This record gives sequence, structure tokens and C-alpha cells, in this order.
Amino acid sequence: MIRVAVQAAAIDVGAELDRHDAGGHGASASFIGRVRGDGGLTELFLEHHPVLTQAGLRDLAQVAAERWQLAALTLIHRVGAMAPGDTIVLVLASSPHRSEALAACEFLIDRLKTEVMLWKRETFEDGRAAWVEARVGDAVRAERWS
Amino acid sequence: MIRVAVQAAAIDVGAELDRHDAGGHGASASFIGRVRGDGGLTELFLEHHPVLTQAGLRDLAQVAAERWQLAALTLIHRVGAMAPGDTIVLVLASSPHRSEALAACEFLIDRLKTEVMLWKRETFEDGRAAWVEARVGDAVRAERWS
Amino acid sequence: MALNISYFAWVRERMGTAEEVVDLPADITDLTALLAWLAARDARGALAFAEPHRIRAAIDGVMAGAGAPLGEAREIALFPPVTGG
Amino acid sequence: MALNISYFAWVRERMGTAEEVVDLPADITDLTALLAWLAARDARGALAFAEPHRIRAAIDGVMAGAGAPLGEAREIALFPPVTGG
Repeated sequence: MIRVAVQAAAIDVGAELDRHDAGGHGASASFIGRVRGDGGLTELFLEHHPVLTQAGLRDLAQVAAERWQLAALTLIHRVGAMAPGDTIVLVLASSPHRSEALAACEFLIDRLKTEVMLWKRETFEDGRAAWVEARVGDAVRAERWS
Repeated sequence: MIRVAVQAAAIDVGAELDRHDAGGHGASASFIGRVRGDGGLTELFLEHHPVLTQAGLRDLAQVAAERWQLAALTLIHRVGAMAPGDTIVLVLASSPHRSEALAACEFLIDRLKTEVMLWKRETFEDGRAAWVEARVGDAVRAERWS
Repeated sequence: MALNISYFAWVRERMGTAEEVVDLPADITDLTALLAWLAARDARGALAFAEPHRIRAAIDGVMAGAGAPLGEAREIALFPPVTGG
Repeated sequence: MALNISYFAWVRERMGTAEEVVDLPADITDLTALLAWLAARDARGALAFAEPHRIRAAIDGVMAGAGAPLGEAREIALFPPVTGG
């Protein structure tokens, strides 16, 4: 049971957890990424591709589902304008076995950073706005899985 | 902010998540372990030590808090009689950095299996009941962190 | 050849548009040539594509390397390295 | 020497009690000797401690190895390897 979504609406973690858990699974690992207000950040804007972003998430989910024994997988990415504290990404992976759930969750969040068509722009309280540069560290983490 | 609990009451994942998240953190990793109904299991009974189980959880939480940069850590273990589907353990680890949150979460669940004074007894639909034997695989996973 | 090109993030901002249809000269047959052609076309293109190594592309929905042939492409997306997650 | 001993999991079941206070002979000075003494004391002890390598112990709240001295211990917990998580 794979659920993938790209949405401008706030991510309701509790509701997603309930939906994901409906079947009941041995082990569930999750990752929640939130907007950080570091350095006076006031807005994070996330741009996406109307077709390819969703396709990229779906591809990633498929790769994880083939690689690990998963009972359920949820991958939700928010796009558009967000404020500090807002949930930007949610990964839920469930499996009869904890090591599979944990590994799939970590794989997905690492790959999300480097493979899905999403671009971040940060706006700060002094009015400065800049597109986030891709980080070498993210590519290195994502490479661990290949 | 470390929260540790050993409780006979059902674990309310949503409420724990809210409590844990009250501050808002960059990244939250979680692990939820549930009772599996494999092989006709009807009840899982978890025995604990009235003092040492809680102390063991607290020690583990301290080790994780010293090893990784964590903004919040929640470690809840249920004890007593449980049915398939019930949540038996909840780990929540939050950090400004996702790799820290993920590593702390995995560390905690691996170590929980081998270091905290808890004993499982399984009862099956045919009436059979047996104490679970310690697994070599769990000790190997826990060793990875030393 | 008529080609739909869409731009994202700072490429979009520098180009001043999210998408356009261009009539491509016959000798522009791969991505490298396309980026050079856009850079030479006007000031916006020069700004957006001054550093072609910073540009990523998808041809008809599939990620493509720098020298990829355009072939019978109908849609090309041009954008910086992704920064999601 | 009066000593509180608590039992857990199948050790508790085989001993038929969760805890007891024993009056320990003076020559029982380490864990190995304690397990042998309990095993020799009665049928329940023989059942619970037939395989001392399967028993773990905490002395006054601290995990202790097989040959650990009892010293001035007040409380000893005896149990199988843990299976939590």
C-alpha cells in the first residue's frame, strides 16, 4: 500500500499516521522534516514541477518497495510557501521487521534530497531571498544506497 | 528535553508526538513497534522490573543525548498484557539535523532489545505460552553502536 | 522545430517566464547547443545560462545529461540541481 | 546474611515466587555459588537454575557477571536474558 502526495496544503501528520496504520504493522519508522527558522528565515518557498515531482516521488517509493519488505509506505511532500515549524516532508515506512522499516525510511529521505524535482527558496527577515544551493553532503548521503 | 516512561496503559502515539513536538524541531525520526499476530499469537505479556526497567531506559536516553545533537527525545515502553496491533514501544528523536535524529532513533531501538530489563511471553490461540528467547541477531545489531 | 521549454527556480526567475514555445534552428540538435543558443539569444538567456554546468534538464519527462540529443523532443525542462526534502 | 532475591520471567515462574528473603550461608560469596546453592536447595531451584549460563543478574541494581562477588549486597535480581523492544 503506497501513498504518495505533493500538496500545497499543510501535512496532517496524525491523520497520515492513522491512514498509514490502518492495517496495523509490526514496525513503523517515520521521518518528519520541518522548516527551520535559522538565521532569521521567515519563509521557505518550495517550487515543484507539476508532473515530474509527483512522478519522482512515486519512482522513489517503488524503488524502496522493491528493495525492502514493506507493508505500507507514505511519502508526502509539501510545496509552495511555508513558515518556520511547518512540516515540509513526511515519510512513513512500515514492515513486519524493524530493520526494513528503518532502512527504507532513511533511504527515502536521503534520496528525496537529491532526486526529486523540488527547489527551495529562502526569505529572511531583512528581506533577502535566495535559492538554496545543492549540498555535496546530500549527494554523498544519497550515494550510500547505490 | 528527555521523556522516558514505562507504562501499562496504551501508548497514545498522537499525544506523544504533540508533546514531543511542542517546541518544533528541524527533523524528527520515530519508531513504532507493534505486537504482531504471527503464528496465531493472541497475547503478548511484557514483564518488567519495577525500578531497573525505567532506569535502563533513562540510561539509554542519556547515552543517545550525549552522542547525538538532540532537541528532544521520547522513549515509551508499554508493559503487561497486550493484543496484536497494540503499540509496544515508541521512540521519537528530534534534532536540527536529520542524520542525527535518524541515527539516534535506530540506536535506541536496537539497544532497547538487548539492554533494558524486559521479558516477553507469548500466548497462542492453541493455549501454548512461552517466554521469548533472546535472539543473536538483536545482540549483533546492538553491537554495531559500540 | 517547435519546442516547449519550461524553466524552474532561479532559471525561471532569470528567464522571466515559466515556459515558452521556441522555434528551434535545425542545427540545434543537443542540450549543449540548446543552452548555448538560449544564452546567445538575449540578455535574459545570457544571465540564466552563463554557467551551463549548473543547469539540469529533463527531455519529455526523463532526466538528460549535458550532451543529450534532442531528437524528437516535444518538452524540455531546464532547472538548477534539486534541493528538496 | 539476609538477602532479598527477586525473580523474573521464567525464573520467577519456575521458582513459584517473585521474591523472597533468604538467609545465606557464610560460604556463599559470589553469584556462581548462589545459583548452585539455590539449585541444590529444592526442586524449584533445581528447575530454575539447572542451566546457570542462561541466568543474568543485577546486584543492588547493577548488572553483574557470573562470578561477581556478593559483597554487602542487599538485593539480587535473577532473570533470563532480556527480550524487550
